[in-house]
Amino acid sequence: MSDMPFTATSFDKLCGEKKLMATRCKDCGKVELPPRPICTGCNSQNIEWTELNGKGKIVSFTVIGVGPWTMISEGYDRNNPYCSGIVEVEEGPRISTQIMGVDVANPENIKVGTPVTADFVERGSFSLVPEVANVRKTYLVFKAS
Amino acid sequence: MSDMPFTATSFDKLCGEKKLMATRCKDCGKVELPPRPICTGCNSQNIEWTELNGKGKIVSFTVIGVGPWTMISEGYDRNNPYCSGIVEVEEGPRISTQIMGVDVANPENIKVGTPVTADFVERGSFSLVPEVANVRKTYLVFKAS
Amino acid sequence: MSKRKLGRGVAVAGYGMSKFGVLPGLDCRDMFVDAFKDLVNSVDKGLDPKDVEANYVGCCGAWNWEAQAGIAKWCTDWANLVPIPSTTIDNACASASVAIRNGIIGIASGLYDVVLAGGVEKMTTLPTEGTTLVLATGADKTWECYAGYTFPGLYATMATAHMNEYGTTPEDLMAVAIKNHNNGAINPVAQMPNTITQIMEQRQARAREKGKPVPGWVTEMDFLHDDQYNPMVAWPLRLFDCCPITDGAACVLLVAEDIAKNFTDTPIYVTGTGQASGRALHSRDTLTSIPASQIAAKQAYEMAGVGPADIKIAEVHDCFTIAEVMAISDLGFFKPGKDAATAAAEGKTARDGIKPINTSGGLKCKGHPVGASGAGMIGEVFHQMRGEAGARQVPNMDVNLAMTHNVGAHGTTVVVQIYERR
Amino acid sequence: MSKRKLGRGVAVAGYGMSKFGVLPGLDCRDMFVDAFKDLVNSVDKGLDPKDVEANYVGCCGAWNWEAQAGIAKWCTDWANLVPIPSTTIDNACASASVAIRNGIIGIASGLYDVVLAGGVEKMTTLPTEGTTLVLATGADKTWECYAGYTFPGLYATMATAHMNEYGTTPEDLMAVAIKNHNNGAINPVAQMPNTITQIMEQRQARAREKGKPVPGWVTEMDFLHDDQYNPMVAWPLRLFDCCPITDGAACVLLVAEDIAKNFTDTPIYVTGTGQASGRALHSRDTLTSIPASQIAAKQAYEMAGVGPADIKIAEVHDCFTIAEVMAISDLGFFKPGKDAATAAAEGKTARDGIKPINTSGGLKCKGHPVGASGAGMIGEVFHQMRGEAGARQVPNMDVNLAMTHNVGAHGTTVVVQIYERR
Ligand SMILES: [Zn+2]
Ligand SMILES: [Zn+2]
Repeated sequence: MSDMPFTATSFDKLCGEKKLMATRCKDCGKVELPPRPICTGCNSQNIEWTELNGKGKIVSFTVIGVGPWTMISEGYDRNNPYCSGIVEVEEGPRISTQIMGVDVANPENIKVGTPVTADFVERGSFSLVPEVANVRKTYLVFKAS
Repeated sequence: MSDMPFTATSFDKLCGEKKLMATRCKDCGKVELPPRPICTGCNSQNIEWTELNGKGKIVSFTVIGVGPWTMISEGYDRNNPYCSGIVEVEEGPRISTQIMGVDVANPENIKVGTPVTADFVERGSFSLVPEVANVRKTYLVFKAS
Repeated sequence: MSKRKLGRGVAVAGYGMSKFGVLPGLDCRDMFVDAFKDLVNSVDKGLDPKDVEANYVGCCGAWNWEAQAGIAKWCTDWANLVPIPSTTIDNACASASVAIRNGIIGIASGLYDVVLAGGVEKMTTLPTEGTTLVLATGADKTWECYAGYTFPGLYATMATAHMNEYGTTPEDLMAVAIKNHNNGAINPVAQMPNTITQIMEQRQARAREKGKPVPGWVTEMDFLHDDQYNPMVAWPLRLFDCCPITDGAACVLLVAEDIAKNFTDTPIYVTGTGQASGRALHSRDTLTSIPASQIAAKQAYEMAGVGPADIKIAEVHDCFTIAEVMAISDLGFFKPGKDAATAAAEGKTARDGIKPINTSGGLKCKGHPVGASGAGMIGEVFHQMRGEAGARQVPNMDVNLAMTHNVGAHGTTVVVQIYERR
Repeated sequence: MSKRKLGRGVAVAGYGMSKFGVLPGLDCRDMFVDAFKDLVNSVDKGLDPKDVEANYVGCCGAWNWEAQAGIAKWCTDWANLVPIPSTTIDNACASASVAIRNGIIGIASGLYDVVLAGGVEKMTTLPTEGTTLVLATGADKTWECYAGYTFPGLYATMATAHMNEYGTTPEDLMAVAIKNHNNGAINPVAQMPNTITQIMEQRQARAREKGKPVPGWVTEMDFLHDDQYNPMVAWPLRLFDCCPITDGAACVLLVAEDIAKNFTDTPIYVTGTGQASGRALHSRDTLTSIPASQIAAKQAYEMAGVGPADIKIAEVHDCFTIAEVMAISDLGFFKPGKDAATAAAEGKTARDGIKPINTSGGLKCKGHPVGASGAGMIGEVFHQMRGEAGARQVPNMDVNLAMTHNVGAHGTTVVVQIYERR
């Protein structure tokens, strides 16, 4: 893993192995999720992968009826909406993610601060072009505990 | 027809009626194909539709094996290439077009200056997005006489 | 970084737009030509098209919606302006403002004297799902869209945060829509030229005609709370919190300050311009303001040498109601939180309020052809500053200083510009 | 229009690029970061990223190839340059040059002192048919692509016209490819770092290994006439008349003339810039030259106060061999027709010729990541003018004046720039 570039492709590959990996600046210690090749804290390029414990909490969220194709093809629609939100992981950084296990029929019951844990699902991709849209990959999601 | 805007949509609609229509500047008389809303000769917006006689000649051309989807879906490929070229119509202007009835197996036999006449074919559209690509319309083509 | 000035002054001397709405049969270049013709007619002392030296065109989605890349050069061609340099700019919903800013910079550099700049968008070629997806490509495809995010979803997430942090209510947001519909209702070029009350009455009349049960709404808030007629798009945002899907083009004529009076006696001078970039939503320190708005505004204020209190009116980015709430605090007009959230409900941002915002009806009513919207904003301040806004003209105020604020995507680009009538 | 000067001088102080080639697993922002890192290392006296004030990024197809719009802001973000203004420009294959030109204009206007500008393209995500179609959207979708045209097809139509008008032969075109491969073979950053002879020998060796009949080519021309190994793409253009499909990013550091020496003792000054637009092929008066090239060149020559004879070397747009033939006459280096068509065959455009053209190997060998290519061109002249081109350094010549010529689509945009080392 130490030689994997700090890219979305590497992150996806690691998700495929059910590993939630972030990057960490070896100079200032800042942990970044999504992973980044240059530290936003100190501009260092001295970066390494670091595994996260998968625990976090909801920072904000929404419930969506008309999603992108990658969600439509999973059966989500106006009658079966899903929750997407921003999760802050225990190690510090925040990431956008689908949030499962929450009451999407009653979004007013979903609370900011709810603890969540990482999980992985497999789906098609995001594009209007079928050659791209039909490529399946493993996605990080979070589940309310 | 006099109230049809000087657009590609109008041109397509007229092709659907097997009419090859150009625009003509009422001020300086310049005939434009493709049709245009502003005269390239004198900047006039005083434009009208005018029907062409459908006769022209090849100005230049190529023979293509790997075409856009709109051609692939018609069965054209490396083993069944097609000729596209530029035709100058008798009324003056030039247009890009598929040229049928020429010896695509021996492009060196296709001669600049060959007389051609307008014809119409129906096909799918040009896009990577199926919703757009699958819309069929009538296309202008030219045939070597 | 010290304060920046442009090397040369720039003015807006003309404005044109196509229809904004669902325009079947018109593609990007057709609409751009309509806008260009309208612009030529708007120039008081006349414009010889041969004097135009460059064309900057914003466009977000023609690559997908129309299978046409590099749209600027085809707009230039159809307007019969070849061979002038033509530049296509994609900064999502701020594309036209970035195009216009680059036109301003082009004149300031000494390279051009007369520049056409604006934008165009053809959005209604795909079904809503396709349009939603194309729009979403303006966000971070890899790290936001893969999480299921759409544009309404991203703004909804900011709305949730605003409600959580400041106690903002859905009704605060609805008040923004009501106010903008009040303005749009008297804007003859608006896509939705109706008040919410008028829309309610139309729906009731239609139900009556069809012999269906007539909805018993009394107030606009009744209508806006009706889950059937104002459905949830991305909780907590409903349909009437969102701008419509719009085809359209708009452009401005930019000229060097020293020749502006050759075109009109009342040019509008660009005295400040700012542009900033922002990260994906999850990578920001705040979800209740747009940092790039604050940075771009600071640049524009410093260049113009004025402050928020000096700005008479502003067209701000209201693609969603929550966006206007954040804009009017990010721009310094209202305090973040309750003050900004209740400004519309309290009439402060109405045409006759202390700080009229979106007198055009905003993107919400005027329409939001994403690549063109920034040019449309300048159209409104151009007309207001010249006293040409008709029924929308703000009362009891000399609109000699105005602002446009155009957000790309969910704040990944913001352009703020300040205009002065001398 | 009188001669134009920029309000303020601009210099190139650094250059960086990612790998050019098929780069699986790297998306646009990844490659841009690689180019940016390389650029930072290239600045002799160092660059503090905090000093960069704007980022202009050219890109043609990320909308389709990567489902990501507005790529500039994500490049800015991943290079950790937020919140500087980030502008995405699509002028087809001239996108990077238009981006760089706007960066130059930005500095000339007084708004910026230090600008990052370049381009990026990720082209290998789709099968060839898809890539062909995305590229074609840079032409006139409505009036060229519907006629069956692809990019190779458009240039092939110009080649047919050139052959018809001037008696140009396929062998004249092949000589361009041979010359550019001779240069690319000694360019360590080229996607195809091989001479045609080396490629021939590789193919023969491979056949030998596999126990297949070994092609009996003796000369490079033998190989280039082999229908199997050099198949027709669009008659009369064969595979080796065409540039490869390339992933990659490249960028330059632009700085105001008055601070250039803070970054390097040998900046390259931009003394001329021109940009012009052209119509669809069928709407032009000529098919054997690119009118926009001539117009852009005239602007650049006038601004720089020099003529074709003064230019020591040029990187010109050779997406197809015929493009280089037209470029060297449109730029005034050779007479239209036979003189230009035979220049490569006669060694006039070789590294040791009277007018070395595409010493980098050109798009043909260096690679053509369409949105980034214009930046790559500047990289070559930057290195040649500073005497840093290694084995490719042109002999017996002080390269103190050079040109880049970048064509968007089939001549709908052309940018010509002239650089001086003082
Ligand atoms: Zn660090
Ligand atoms: Zn005329």
